[in-house]
Formats: sequence, structure tokens, C-alpha cells
Amino acid sequence: VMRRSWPLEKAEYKRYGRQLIMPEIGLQGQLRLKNASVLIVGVGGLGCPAAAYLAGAGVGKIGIIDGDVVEESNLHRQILHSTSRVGMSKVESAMVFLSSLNPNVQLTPHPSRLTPETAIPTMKDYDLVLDCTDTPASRYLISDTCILLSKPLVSASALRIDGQLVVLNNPPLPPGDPKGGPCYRCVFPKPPPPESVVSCGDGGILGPVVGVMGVLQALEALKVLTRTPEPPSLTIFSAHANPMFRTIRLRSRKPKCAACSSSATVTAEALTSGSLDYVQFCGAVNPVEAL
Amino acid sequence: VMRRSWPLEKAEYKRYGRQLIMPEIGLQGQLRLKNASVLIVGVGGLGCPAAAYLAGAGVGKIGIIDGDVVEESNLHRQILHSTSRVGMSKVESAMVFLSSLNPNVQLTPHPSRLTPETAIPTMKDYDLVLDCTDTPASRYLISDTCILLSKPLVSASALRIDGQLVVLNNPPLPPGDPKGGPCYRCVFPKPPPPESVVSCGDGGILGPVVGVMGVLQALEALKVLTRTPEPPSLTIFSAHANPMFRTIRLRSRKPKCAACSSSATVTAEALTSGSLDYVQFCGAVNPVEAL
Amino acid sequence: MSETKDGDTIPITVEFTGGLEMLFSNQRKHELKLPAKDESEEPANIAFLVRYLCENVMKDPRKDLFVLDDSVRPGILVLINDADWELEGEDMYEIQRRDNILFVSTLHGG
Amino acid sequence: MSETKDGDTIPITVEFTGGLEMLFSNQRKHELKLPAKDESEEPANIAFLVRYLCENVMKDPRKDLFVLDDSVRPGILVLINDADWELEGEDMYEIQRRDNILFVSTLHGG
Ligand SMILES: [Zn+2]
Ligand SMILES: [Zn+2]
Repeated sequence: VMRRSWPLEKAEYKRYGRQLIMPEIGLQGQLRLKNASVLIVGVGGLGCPAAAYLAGAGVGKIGIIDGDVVEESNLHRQILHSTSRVGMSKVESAMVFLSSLNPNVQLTPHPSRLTPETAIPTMKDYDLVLDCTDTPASRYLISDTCILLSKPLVSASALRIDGQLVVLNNPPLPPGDPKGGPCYRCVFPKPPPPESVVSCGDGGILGPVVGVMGVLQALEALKVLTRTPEPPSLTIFSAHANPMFRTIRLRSRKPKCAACSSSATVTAEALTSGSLDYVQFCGAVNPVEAL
Repeated sequence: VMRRSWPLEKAEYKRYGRQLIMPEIGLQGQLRLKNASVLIVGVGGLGCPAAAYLAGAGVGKIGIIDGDVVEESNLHRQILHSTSRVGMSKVESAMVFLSSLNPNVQLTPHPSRLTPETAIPTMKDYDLVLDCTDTPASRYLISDTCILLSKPLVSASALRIDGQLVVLNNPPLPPGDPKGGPCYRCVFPKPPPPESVVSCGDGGILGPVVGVMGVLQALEALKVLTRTPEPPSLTIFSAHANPMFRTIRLRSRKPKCAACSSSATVTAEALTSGSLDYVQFCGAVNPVEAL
Repeated sequence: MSETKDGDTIPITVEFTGGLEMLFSNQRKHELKLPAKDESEEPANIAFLVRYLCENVMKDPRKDLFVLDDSVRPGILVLINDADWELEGEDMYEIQRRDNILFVSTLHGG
Repeated sequence: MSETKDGDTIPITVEFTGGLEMLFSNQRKHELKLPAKDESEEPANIAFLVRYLCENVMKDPRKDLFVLDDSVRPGILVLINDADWELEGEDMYEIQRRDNILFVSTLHGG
């Protein structure tokens, strides 16, 4: 077997030159990105910019999962899609954009919703997951699956003029290891009452607000892939507050967490058998629209 | 003359519905955006996301000025462009993207560099300017012109893993009025020594870092167009710092500022006659590449 | 509760974000003088602050969007001087002068 | 300067960002004990801090990327407890215990 003398193609040195010359990335970091695979769950307001910047940076494999089709009311914030692609599946529309931005990235489409039955097989082959979804039920499902599969998780959310960002399960140590990063259930052991949950459809959303959170997810993803983990923190954003950003120190893993502690009740069997009903758990007001 | 019964087209209610239902925007705010014109100077790492979110939000008229062509090394961060448009002018490439995202926006291309001779005629018909350029000389030129024309200015910059954001000349009161917002010269009366100036080409840049700053420029632009001015502040960002964002209270207008005080020496005559040599003023190491 | 002597109050800042401000007259930041002792003459803690906010500050009748079973409802993070209250003793934390207490409602949109 | 008595120093935090950290051993945050008095026995101010940093903390020989004509070079903002130093008296500002002094180099890239 002949060894290649250059670890990157000539065109890659050119394309990623502005990252390669930074000591924070360098050739080592670029190779880590090239060998990494990231799953983006949801290509809406968060997933669109997150996917664009991860594809731009040269993450080797990107999976995109979403069951929705592009609507005109998405376009003010979901900037990967376009007017002529209204009606197309969001996954397909995102593929058009991302492959034309960077043909070197291997894209895997998953044009359906994530469910408890499909979560483990869908997520198991990726190194890192981005939660860009929009319901409490999907957030618990994705976090639980990340714990079961030992994947770090970059989670963001936005509504109206507010946004939130947190890196979970980083480092992704086995359940019961208190040195692992906290999971979504450590921070939110119980789901919010359904009447307190407001979607972007009902509450509205300003495009650059969710855009900022999505770009920050891409940044945190690059940091997870190229750096050592930092202590857990929550970044909260509010467009009309002064200062707009605030960083909060978070707890470590909860000793009795249902998902990531040694007494965890969330298991792969419980998940795939359907005995964990996330829609029921979150008590959706309108279960048809949830997850 | 027959008055229309609906201030927006039916398709606009659909497209902007998620903004319209927010009390922070509402129909009033949407109409302000529709009647507004914004000039984006530079469609690189900052200008790409800024333009995308402003077009998405329904700003009525967007002008784009840039003299460069798309290069492969741009694509990791300049996500409006694409591999197949390498070699095309950045302005033309941006028009392709923006018109397919939102055909309702009236786009004006300015495919050339801003110079002291062209600055006033280019900028005079816009309500607001975004400085998305990359040299000290262009930053002084744009700020001076905004003062002469009484336009607010949203200025951002980025390098490696750092970013900065500031809203200048807001409110845009005449020179000499101490209640007007400070200008770039108030904050930086003297240009930095040329040997201390590092470009993204030389120093490198991480895509989501400049991306976050560009999206925040779009957000500040929407705030300038729909809200009353806030006290001047500088947002500084550093991807590996904790916290990543920090907000600094800035000074008000400098009583002896060369541009915005009652003793200003920067005049429209001085600008257009060429007696203000920005490249000379900033002492560019390589004048050919500056501005 | 408003009849305590002036020396018996603690000046604090209470903030609401993530939509919770809508329950508090659409005001994000409230400078309060909290009574230094609760109903049982114990030093004021977070549990007392939550009751105090419900009774004295919150005008919105939908109390269940803020409290449930005498505590902050699920989905609201309580942050004491920019740290998760779990790091500080949760609702037993005794409030100090000039503390900043931030209530954040989790968002789910994307 | 390192021979002052322990009681004669002021604990402060000095931070560098925007690339300036590269001139200071690539370290963004420095916890320092600054002598309380300058060379003329006057209370330590920002001008003295800048000299002190040049002589005692900065290892990089390119002093001109930090100072020019005895002051911070153009293009560097000095922020005292998160406010522009112009609001505080510029380099005459007398440093207080636990002050946070941030030096920010302006960026121009885009
Ligand atoms: Zn957990
Ligand atoms: Zn000025």
C-alpha cells in the first residue's frame, strides 16, 4: 500500500487555508474535522446556519434529519432554503445548498422525523449530534439517545427575541460516571407543563435571533471536535437586553438522573420497545404536532 | 386615488408571519422594514450572513457593494457564495442567492470598491449602512461618510477566533450635536500602526466566528430600523473565552472629534476632492491591497 | 409584608427572561427590597422569594405558569449570581444583599 | 519593583483580547499584584500599569505593538471594569483593588 505524502488534497489546502493557518485549528484540527461525522436534527432556523458553517468548515460527513417540507413562512429565518424550493422536503433542499457550497462533504439525508424506534439506529454512526428541533419531547429523546450512545450533544433553542445554548454530555462518559457532562434531564428533570410551551409558530421568532444561536451551535461543534471539554455552561441570549448575552455556570451530572446516573431508568431496551412515550411524558397539548 | 385596504400583499403576510405576530415587530415594524433601504459594504464573511437575514426579514431595498470576485478560500465562511460561482463577482453571486431567498427585496448591485470619490454618491440614498469590510482605511472612510450624510452605521469585524460589534452614529444627529451617537473616530481617533494590522488572509479566521458577528449586524440593523437608540456599547466576542461575549459601555461623542464635533475637519469637500487620503492616513504597509 | 422596617429589607435584583417577563408586567429587571425574614422569622431564602414574587410582584393571574406545588414550575431555571441554583442549595439558599436572581424559562423553539 | 512589601500591592485582573494576548505569553487573563505606588510614590494609575506590564509581564520584544510614546498605542481600547477608560479619566485613573482592566486590540478583518 502506497502512503500518500499529503494528508489533504491540494484543493483542500486552498479551501480551508484560512482555518489551517490558525494555531487553534491547524492541519491536525482540519484532519479531525475531515474525519468527523455530525448529525443535525432539524434543518429549520437553527439547523440551516449550523449546517452551512459545518459544511463550510469541512466536517467530513454530515447527516441531516427532518420530516418537514419548506414553507414560505420559513424563509425569513431558514436561509438555506429558497422560494423556488417551497414544497420540497427540507432535507432535500438543504442537500442542494450544502453540496453546492462544499462538494467535499459527504451528506446523508434522513427525510423523516426522529422517533424512539429510529433514534438509536439513526444516531449511532455519528460522532456528535446537534439538537436543532423545536419540541420538549424531541429534546428529551435526543438527549437520552446521546447518553445511551455516548455522544456529545450541542443543543440550542430560540423563541421571539430569546435564545439558549448548551453543550451536554461532554465529555460523553458512560452513565454513572460523575465526570461526564450533564445531560438534558440533569438540567431539566421534569418536562414543562404543556400549556407553558410556546412554539415559534405560535410565539413568533426573529430571524437573526435563531440565526445567531444556530451559528453558535456550529462553533460549539467545532470546539467539541477539536478541543478538550470546558465546564458546563448555558449561554442565554436576549436581543433587547443589555448585555445581550449572559453565561451561566451549570451543575454537573445529577446523582439520581433518570438518564445518566448509575440508577438510570432510561435504557436502550425501554427506548426501542416504545415503553418511553416522550409525547405522553411531555403531555403535549396537541400530540399530533409534537416530536 | 384608491387606497389599498391591506398594507402588505397576501404573500407577505405569509412570508413574514412569524415576525408579524411578535409585539416587537408587528405590522408597524414590518412596514418600516419594507420602506427601509440598507447598504451592505462588503459581502465577505460578515456581509454574507448579514445580507441573508436582512433579505429574509423583508428589508425593502438592499444595496451591496464589493469589488472582489469569489475565491475557493472564501467558501468556508462566505456561505452565500458557492463552488460553481468561484470567479464570479461577489456582488453578482450574492444577488443570485438573495433574489432566490426573497424575490420581494429590491437589490442594487455596486460591483466596485468604495473610494473617497464614490462614497457620498453611493451611500446617500440609503437609510442605514453596514460596515462589513476588512481594512482600517475603509472603516474610517465609511464612518466619515455616515457622519456627513447623517446615517447610522452598524460596524463589525473579526479575526481568528475574535469578533467585535458596535452601532455608531445612532441617533445620527448633525456634527456638533453631543446627543448624537459616537463615530468610529470618537472611539479610535488615530489609526493603528500598519504593522499591527492583521487581515483574515494573513491571520486566519474561523467561519462561525465571523458568521456570528455578521448575523448580529443584521440584528442590530433591524433594531436600528424599528426601535429607539440605546446607549453606545461595544460587544466583544472570543470563541475560546469564558464567557464568550462581553459588553463594554462606550463613550459618547468626543468633543474634539475630527468627524462629528463642531470643530470637525472632515467635510464633504475634503472627502470628494481627495484631500483626505485614507490609505496614507492609515499608512498601509501594502497600499495596493488596502481599501 | 410591606410593613417591615426599612432596615429589615434586603436590596436584590430579580430578572426574568425566556418569556417569563410577560408574566411580570413585561419588565425584565426588577429592583426589589425583599423582607429580610420570612413568615416564620427565618432568613429569607429562595422559596420565600418565590412566594413573595407571586403575592407582591406578579400581576398576571396565571400563577401556574410560574409556580407548581409551592416551588418554581418545571422548565424554569433559577440562577443565583449567574450560577445554577443547584450549585447553591436550591430553594434553601439564603438571599444576600445585592444578589442577582435570574429566572429563565427554557425555550424549545428552533 | 518586586521588592515592595506585601501590604503595598493591589490585586487586579488584567485581560488581553483581539490578538494582544499573543504578546503576553498567549495568556488572556493575568491575576496580578500591582505595586500600590508608582516610581514617584504616587498611587498606581493606568499609565503606571502600562509601564509595569511592559517591564514585568510582557516577554515579547515587540513593545511597539503595545505602547507608543509612553501610552497604549492607537487601536487599543482600555476598559476599566467593562467601561471605556474615557469614561473613567483615561490613564490618570487610579487603580482600585480587584479592578478588571481589559486591553482590546481593534480588529479590522471581515
Ligand atoms: Zn443526566
Ligand atoms: Zn466622532
